Amino acid sequence: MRVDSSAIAATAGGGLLALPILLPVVGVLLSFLIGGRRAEWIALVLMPVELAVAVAIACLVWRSGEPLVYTLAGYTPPLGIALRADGFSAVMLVTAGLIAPAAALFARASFASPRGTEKRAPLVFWTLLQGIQAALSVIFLGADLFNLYVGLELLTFAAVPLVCLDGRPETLAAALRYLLFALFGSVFYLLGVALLYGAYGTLDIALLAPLIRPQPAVWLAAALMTAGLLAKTALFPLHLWLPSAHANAPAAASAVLSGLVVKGSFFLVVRLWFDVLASLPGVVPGTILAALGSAAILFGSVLALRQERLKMLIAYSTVAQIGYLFLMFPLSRGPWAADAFSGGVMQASSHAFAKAAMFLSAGLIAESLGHDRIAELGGAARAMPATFLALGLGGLSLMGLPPSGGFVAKWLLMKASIACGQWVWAVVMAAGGLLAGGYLYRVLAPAVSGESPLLQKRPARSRESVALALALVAVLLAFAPPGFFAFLQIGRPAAGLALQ
Amino acid sequence: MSVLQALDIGLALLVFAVAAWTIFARGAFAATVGYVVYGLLLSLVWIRLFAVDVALTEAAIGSGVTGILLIGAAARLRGGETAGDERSLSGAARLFTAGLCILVALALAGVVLLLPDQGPSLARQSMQNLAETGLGNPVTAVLIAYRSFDTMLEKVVLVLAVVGVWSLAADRYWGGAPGEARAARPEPTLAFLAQVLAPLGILVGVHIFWVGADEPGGAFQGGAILAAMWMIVMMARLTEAPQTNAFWLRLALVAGPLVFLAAGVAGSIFAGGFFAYPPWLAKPAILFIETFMVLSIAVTLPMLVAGPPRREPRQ
Amino acid sequence: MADFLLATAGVILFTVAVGLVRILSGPGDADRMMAAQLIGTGGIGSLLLIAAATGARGVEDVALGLALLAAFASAAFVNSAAPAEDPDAADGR
Amino acid sequence: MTSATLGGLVGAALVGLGLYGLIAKPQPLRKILAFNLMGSGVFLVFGIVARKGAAAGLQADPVPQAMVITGIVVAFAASALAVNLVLRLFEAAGQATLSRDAWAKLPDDGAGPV
Amino acid sequence: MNLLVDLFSIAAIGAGVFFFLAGTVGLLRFPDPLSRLHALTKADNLGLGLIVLGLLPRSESLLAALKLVAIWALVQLAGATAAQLVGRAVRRKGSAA
Repeated sequence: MRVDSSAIAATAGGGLLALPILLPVVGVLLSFLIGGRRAEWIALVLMPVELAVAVAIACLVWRSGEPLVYTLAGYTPPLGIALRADGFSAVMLVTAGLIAPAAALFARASFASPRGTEKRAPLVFWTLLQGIQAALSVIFLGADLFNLYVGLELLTFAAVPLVCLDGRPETLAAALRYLLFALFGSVFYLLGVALLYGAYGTLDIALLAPLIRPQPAVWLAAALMTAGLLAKTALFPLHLWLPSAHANAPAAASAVLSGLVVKGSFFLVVRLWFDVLASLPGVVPGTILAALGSAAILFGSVLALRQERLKMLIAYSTVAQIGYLFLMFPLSRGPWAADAFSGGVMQASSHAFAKAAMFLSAGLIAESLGHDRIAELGGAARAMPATFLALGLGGLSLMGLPPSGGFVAKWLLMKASIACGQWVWAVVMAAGGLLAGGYLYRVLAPAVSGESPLLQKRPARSRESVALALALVAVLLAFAPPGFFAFLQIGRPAAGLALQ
Repeated sequence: MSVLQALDIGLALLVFAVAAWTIFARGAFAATVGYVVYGLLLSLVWIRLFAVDVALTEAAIGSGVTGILLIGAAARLRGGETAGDERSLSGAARLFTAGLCILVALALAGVVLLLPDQGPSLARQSMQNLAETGLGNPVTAVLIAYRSFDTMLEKVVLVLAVVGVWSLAADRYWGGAPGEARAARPEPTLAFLAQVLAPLGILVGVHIFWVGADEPGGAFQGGAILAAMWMIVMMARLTEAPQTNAFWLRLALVAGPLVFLAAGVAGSIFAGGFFAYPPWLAKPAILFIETFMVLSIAVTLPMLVAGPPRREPRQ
Repeated sequence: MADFLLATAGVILFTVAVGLVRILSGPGDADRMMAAQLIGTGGIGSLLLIAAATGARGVEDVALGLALLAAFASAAFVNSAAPAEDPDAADGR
Repeated sequence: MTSATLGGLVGAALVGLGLYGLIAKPQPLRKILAFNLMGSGVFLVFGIVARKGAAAGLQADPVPQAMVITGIVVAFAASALAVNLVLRLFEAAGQATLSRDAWAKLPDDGAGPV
Repeated sequence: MNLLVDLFSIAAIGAGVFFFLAGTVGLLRFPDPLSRLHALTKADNLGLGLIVLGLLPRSESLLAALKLVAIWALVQLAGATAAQLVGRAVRRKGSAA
């Protein structure tokens, strides 16, 4: 088994790739060390820098048309660890770079520390928010499967405590359930990593991909890693932990958890099947994933229809929207592969923005009305129009109506599934769109009609505009130029290789 | 069959039996004690696999500190778990689960048997690059040089875990010390044990850290032993758990990753890449970083076991 | 000689196993705590013998670590069990 | 049968046992124990991979060994977080159970802190 | 000389194993926890002591020999205190419950 490490060479400007990881790590450590309200300031100062770095990385990838590579510690893989940014990484990095500061701006009102003293919830929130950023950067940029495992664990440890920040027993139970699912996922992922190392002696994705042969160790590793990642992504039927965890967290945390955190493990499923295992026959596993995705779409949407609380409804809609992400897998081989891939990425990104906007809006609604019972939302949109506008625009993306990123995503996926003759996915998507329309109608229709209720407190203009801005990005994604989709193909193995 | 093989098979059966006990034992406490026994047996298995560094880690962390964590939890939960116990899986579901698990185990066993006896390995490359790190123990070189990025991030995981555990505190206790205020009367036997053990343990911990550069051992294992010593001193109530708002405590908790990170960034200036060491400075730099890692581990593990703050902070 | 060392290690492990069967089943938690003690002594003994027979390096340190932690389980047991059962300390919570 | 192969079989069995405990045992503490068993089974698989990679005068490949050491530390941190969550849950609710019904009865209007 | 060392090792280690066996027999036969505890800690510690004694002449360096002795001393300490601690816990509960 010869490993050709000449394939891994650092590219110019590759050093930039370390920054999206190191900056939030510095933020975590300093926030925890210095504490108090300085934790908030550290986060707010670092986030724009991190966004700038993400954009710079995207520009470099765009300019060179090649993935950006960096080898850490001066050792090239397989002995050392590399970081690698392709078009997909860059898009997700920028997505996270936009949503995290939005959640942070929104959270300032809820997680402010008084001068001089340190309070529990703010310190934990600001530290862990940066922890999530660091973890996502590792996941988006990591090129070594074990390094990605550490990133996954980082993500788990940063995300779980956010669920039970208010300490109510049901949130503690939700956090515990989330943690157990996540740990199960990590162990399975790690087991797959062990088998791949045992078979090929390297964990670097670029070195591993050409070595992969369809043999028992690889199939078992693929199955275990996928199952583990699905548990973390909450794909049906491993979604049981998600609704209570996402619906009970503070709004800003829910936005990040539902918008970004589940995308981290999804990103790795894509890495696994599109990069590492690209040479395996992918039809059967792809079809299984898409079948689970379809079940998630229908099941999640139907349950969302039956929820009594707005945040629970939005959480169940996450279960459904995660399902769409997996429809790209059976369409990954053939001339339609590029469309399917673009559709999947578009869905990941647009859902992140839309869902973050919706959770923030739901948070404002719950805060203003003192509850989030759907049956008692009558007329609320008249009292707080901007909030409901954000909710509605986000919903547009979930339904897949134009103009929205969700529309583009679903349209591309539909196009690909029809082109390759797998009609069934198109039918499921259409049904999912209708169901999404149904559950959003349940919320929005009564809200815009009827007497406006008495608000306990008007939502702050600034917080409404954060939610609205996120929703607008989800809409604007509809106008992504063709160059954007070409950008997503940077670093993809050539379609010809995948066909063999 | 040689004696060694017989011993291996016996050991394997014993490990399996104890593992099965921890799963199927009726009481939580019995299961936990089973786990402690299991952890110790695993160290033996690791010795048989010639992974002495891992055996040390397993002995100190996997069996020792985890054992304390779980036994403490089982003792405190006594009676608390029974409320939900009756609601177990139905017989059919349990059978299905068992079938699934047996299937996974069989598939895994089959694949493991199929792995080639002379498998692919990075042992050669690890040895080739060992000289420029100035180390003699290749496992330490992997942890602190070749894959130092993993290790640094893993230290950050520990910091996040502390934040997560502390986040479970009640608001009024934030900044206070963990652990309930107990009667100040220390158990005399325990106090004696702690007084004798702690100095010896500190010696052993530092020794294991120090020889780790060339022999089995290292920052993780040494730090874990030091952590255990701090824990026994706290258990014996010879010293109080520190306040969680103490600056020195926070500094000790983040010192390891922070120094590691600073060295990594310095590497990008002086050695041409993040986390690279200039060859002439490699060994001192590694020992410097490791010293702070030992400190952080020695402080982090007891804090994770001690749990969230439970006392109001003193000013 | 190596075979003799290995065989004795095996015998010790066997006695440990037999002891575990008796102890782990109880009846009381104190009995179960003895299991940790039993495996501590027996495990360290067989560890040393196996190391001497196979020539694995650095095993003394493993045994040293285990010996240091041998009393820990019992200490944790007493520490967490005592306050709840000691009437003097019952109001300490 | 070499010790490495035997170790792998034990690892496989441990993964199966742990998985069973994680799914079938209702009590959270038992789930945590099961998770640890499963984890150590995975580490053993790394261990035999390392042993089979013995070369260059080393009796085992150091890279998987280092990964196991990292993994053990992470698994401990995970256990600590999980155990503390269970204890906190026990303290807050008087019982440490994950069963859905226990929480369904509680009044919940979603008006937790936003 | 080598033969002498081997003979010494075999004798000491053999005796050690005997004590381990005796401890386990005590464990199985004694009726109450306290006497079981007694049998266990006393016999096993003696057994380990003999094994260490048997291995001492085989150790590679003075440091290694020192470590062996330290291991035995630590286990001795652990056994004694653990017996005390657990014993007190048993007594506090009255009978074994």
